[in-house]
Amino acid sequence: MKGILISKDLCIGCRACASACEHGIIQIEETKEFRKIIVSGSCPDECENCKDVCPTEAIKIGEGVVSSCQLFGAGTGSASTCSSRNENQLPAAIKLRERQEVLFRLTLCRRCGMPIAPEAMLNFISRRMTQPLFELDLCITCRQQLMWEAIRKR
Amino acid sequence: MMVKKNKVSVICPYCGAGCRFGLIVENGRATGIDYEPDHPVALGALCPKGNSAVELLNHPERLTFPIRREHNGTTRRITWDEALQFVANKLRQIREDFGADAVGFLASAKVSNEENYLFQKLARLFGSPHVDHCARLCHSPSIVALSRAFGSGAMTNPIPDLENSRCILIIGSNFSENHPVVSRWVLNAKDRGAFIIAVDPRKTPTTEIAHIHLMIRPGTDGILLNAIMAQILREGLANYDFIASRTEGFERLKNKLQQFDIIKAAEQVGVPVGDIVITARKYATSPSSAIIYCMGITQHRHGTDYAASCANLALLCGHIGRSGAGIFPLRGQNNVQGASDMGALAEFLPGYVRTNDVKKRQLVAKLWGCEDIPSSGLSVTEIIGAILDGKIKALFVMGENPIVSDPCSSETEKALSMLDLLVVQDIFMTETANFAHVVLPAAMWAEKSGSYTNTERRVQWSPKALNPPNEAKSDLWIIGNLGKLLGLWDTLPQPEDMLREINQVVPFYGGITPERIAKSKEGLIWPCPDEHHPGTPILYSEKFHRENERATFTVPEIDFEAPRSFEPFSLITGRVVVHYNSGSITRKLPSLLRYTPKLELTIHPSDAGELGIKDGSTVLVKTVKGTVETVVKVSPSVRQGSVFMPFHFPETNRLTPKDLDPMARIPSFKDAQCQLIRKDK
Amino acid sequence: MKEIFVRIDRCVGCRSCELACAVEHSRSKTLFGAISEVPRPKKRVYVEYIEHRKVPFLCRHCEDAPCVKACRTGALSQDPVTRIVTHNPDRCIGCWLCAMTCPYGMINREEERRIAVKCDRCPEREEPACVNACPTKALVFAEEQEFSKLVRRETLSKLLPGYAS
Amino acid sequence: MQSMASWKIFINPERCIGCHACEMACEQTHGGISNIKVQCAPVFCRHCEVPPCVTVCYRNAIEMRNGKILLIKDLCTNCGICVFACPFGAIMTTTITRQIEPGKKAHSAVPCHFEARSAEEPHTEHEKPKRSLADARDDTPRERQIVLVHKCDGCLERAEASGARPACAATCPSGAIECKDIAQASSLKRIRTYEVHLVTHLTHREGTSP
Repeated sequence: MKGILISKDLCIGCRACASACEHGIIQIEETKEFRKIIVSGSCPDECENCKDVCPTEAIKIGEGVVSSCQLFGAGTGSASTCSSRNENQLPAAIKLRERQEVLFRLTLCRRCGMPIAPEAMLNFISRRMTQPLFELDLCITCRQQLMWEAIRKR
Repeated sequence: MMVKKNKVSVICPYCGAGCRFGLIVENGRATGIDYEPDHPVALGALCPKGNSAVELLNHPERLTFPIRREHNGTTRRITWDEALQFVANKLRQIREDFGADAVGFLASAKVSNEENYLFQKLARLFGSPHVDHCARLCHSPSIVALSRAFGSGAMTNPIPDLENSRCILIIGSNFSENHPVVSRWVLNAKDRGAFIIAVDPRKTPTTEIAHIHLMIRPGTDGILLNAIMAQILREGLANYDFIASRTEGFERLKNKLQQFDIIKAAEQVGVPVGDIVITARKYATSPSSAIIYCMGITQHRHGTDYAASCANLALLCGHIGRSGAGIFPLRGQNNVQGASDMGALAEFLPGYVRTNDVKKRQLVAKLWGCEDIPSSGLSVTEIIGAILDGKIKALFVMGENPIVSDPCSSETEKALSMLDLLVVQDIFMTETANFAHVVLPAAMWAEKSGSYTNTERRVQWSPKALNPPNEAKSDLWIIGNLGKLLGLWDTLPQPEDMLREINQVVPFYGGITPERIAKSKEGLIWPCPDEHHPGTPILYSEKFHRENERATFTVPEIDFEAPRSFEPFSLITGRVVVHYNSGSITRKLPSLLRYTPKLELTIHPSDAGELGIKDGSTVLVKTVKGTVETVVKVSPSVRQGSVFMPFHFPETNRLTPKDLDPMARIPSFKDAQCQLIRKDK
Repeated sequence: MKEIFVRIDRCVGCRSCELACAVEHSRSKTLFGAISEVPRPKKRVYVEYIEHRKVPFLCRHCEDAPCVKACRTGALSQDPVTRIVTHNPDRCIGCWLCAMTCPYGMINREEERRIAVKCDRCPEREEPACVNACPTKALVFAEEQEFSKLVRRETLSKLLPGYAS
Repeated sequence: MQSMASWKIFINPERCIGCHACEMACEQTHGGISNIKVQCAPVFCRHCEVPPCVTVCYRNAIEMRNGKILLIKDLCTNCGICVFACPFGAIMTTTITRQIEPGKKAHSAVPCHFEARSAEEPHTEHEKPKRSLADARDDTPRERQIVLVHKCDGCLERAEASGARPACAATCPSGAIECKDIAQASSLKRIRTYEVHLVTHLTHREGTSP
């Protein structure tokens, strides 16, 4: 049986894998301040849905005990995976199919204070945009409200 | 499998605007809506209620077979034969024991003209004078006041004509929520430079459209209208040519208004004097002004006088009988105009023939092949009183829900449980149907053909799009068969035949033949006396429909100068956009219910602060008629000293008083005094 | 601050302003160069023929500009001193909220780049190109007082011929 | 009939009466999920011509066709990246519940039956207690919740089938949502400016005797 390994450096916490996983192996737990991606259990053989959908190629599927350097490679922008950095850090070697958690602090809306998305995700978006057109730290509801508030007179 | 898909153009079943839309039917099931941009009323637009039509047609809780309730309260399914036979036998027996007077009939503003016509014919041939319907609860004062002043009690101009108006006075109407399609034409007029004045004790989406909003004290509409008229006279802005050439009775009104003190009136009404002056000047001086009014005017103890004041104001300035100038009493249901035209009212026969006018009455009787017709009967609210007095023993209700729609529900409930026979003919198991001895499942509007008259007097044909579910039958079939069993007629009538009979009986429907309106998408606007008449969109352009062809000013008997004060709170009832009347339909549709799921009482923040209640807390609302528990919404949209409750929920009309307007016999839904008691958990 | 004033009664509808505007906003800045340019230079002033009258329309550079308020990406910005509303094509995403909110219909669409295009009052010139090109002096680039003075003098000359000249 | 690509959706917030008819109509045309949210006035996709959402999508699941920005459901992974790239909040998210069906290919299509949980994302999503850790440890939970990303498609199907306006524009009772060509609409506005403001100015100037 295979298991999933998520690179904590590459993952941006977008939830695409969780909605792609039909077996309930990747779960999302969300509170007001944090988003936690939880991986537990084993994958059926051919399924690579989560790996396919990941925008940052942060998911590897393998078997047995592996070192994360082995899976992601030491020099591929995720070199820091091998050196310990913070609590969000992978151990040097991990037994696949074991429970893993990736924790993200959510950026809060500057207008209403509601959570928006993980900072890593917003950074990823601003990197992909050709130039920063607007500030991303607004929640969807506030963006919707701001769209009309400026225009509507009454 | 081949999918049989076709589109049938039907009339919207909700408000009186009479929008048309295409219902897409696949394999006998409604699946979608197609908008019809070429329809004149709304250019194909539909409000959220209209958009819920498909959900309504496919509703799983529809009544699909006749139900009989036994003495011990259990219900069982019965056959149509059994149900109709039982009703007919019981009605006959009650007629023998107590006389035909002991049976009341409630018609419906939701069913077609043909069905209403046949229903009141059944009641009157059966011998009972007591036939009425819920127009009594919304616009009976308009019918009384406007027909007294002009000769006809209907809207004078079509809705799209509002666009041509240069000044629109909206008084006691919240059309943005109740007739959303009207707002397009008012906004168009505004874009063309019209001045919009709204008079409402609440801030609503309608008052947001207006240039000025007169936030009056509830129940002071009459004083305000008189103050406007007094100001017009004082400034000499009245249209004296029009008054001289086309009206009568002006002197009396003038004498009455001469002593009117505007400063004092402004204080009583609770608006600045300047606003009244601006309103008077704008209304009188614009080339064409319109008045839109609604239940904020009519549902009062003196509703008829208020409606008459609206008519006086229009006559004073000559703003009637032209494009963009007229009176727009917006009607609430898709066929409330038609049901009134068809004589489903206690004092009128079809074509507004007064029941106490013996000569004219006998002409109708001759057409029906009988000798005489019973004279004037009791109104909706009076029928309930008569049941409590033991005078009425049986009630036949077609598509109405009096427990929720009538004032003082506890009395209505008590009355209905006293009846020997209550027959309810409806599409859902309503609050009223729960009391019925026999419940008859009816077809919805798209499941039968018939004509509907909208608020503009536009008679439109709505063809049958699909079959009713299971054993449900069209109202015409039910009444027709019941009439047969009662021995009133021999054949089961078809909608087309019925309309041909209406052409004969009602003069202003004379040219509205089934062939003509079935062909035309736009329908015909009555009066349309003969086959070649194109219809009359604008009334009174040459003459008024009275005997001397002149309009008359009516001077109210009472003095508006002393408004009633309601301490501590005056209770206003009204509507919200996603619900419809007694809510028996809309409270069953989840897609609408999610916007306004439950009853809420709106209160002004400073009143709430005084009582120590906040948004979302529960209060007890207490009036002389009852006590109701509700959730509070704190919002500055109401005036200090008044609270608002929508009447789509059964709780609201447990509170409303039963005082009737002396002329139109409308209950004063909007004149209630209430107390709030904080309920802490 | 100088404004462009319009004397409608003087406009003969020759469309010189439209042409001059398009040329000014071309790369070559010459008429012949502008014609062959791709994308074709767009005009930012419009002459409408209404009821036999010819009326030139220019961006008013409103004081409380609704287009600037509506723009969510910062493509439209207003100079706090000169009140001139400028459009940055790099930031424009073509959402048309500005065109939707402009009460005078002065924002148009550039087909090729699919973004908004509007008057920038010729930042490289002393006097805007349209004013310069107007043969009848229907467009006047002047201070408000100057323009009032001009109108007064004109009225006077109408009343008392020969006085003002 | 105007060609599809030329018209843009114009919304006049002053005309909006907040009746939610557009939401209802959208829901009906799009199988139970509304792509419109009324916040003061209706908010939905502006169909930008240089769209940031298309730029950020890493799977090319958003494309421009006939002047309309379409989300291709087969390619969409519900990652929500486009949601935050939209300056208007016009790409909506709705939490839906899907059955876990082992062996079925993932993200193949949007399920034909789902339960719309809440239109008010993401506010309510965070308030709702999520599945607890104990549940997550459970090997195969019976159903899972997905945050579905969806957006307005300009009723392209309707337009291609019959040339009709989008359902929201067709249903709007007050005429707040309209489809107009930009050049045409601007020209009409200029004419209106003349009619409303300049005519009075002209007649005033010519009519007064100084």
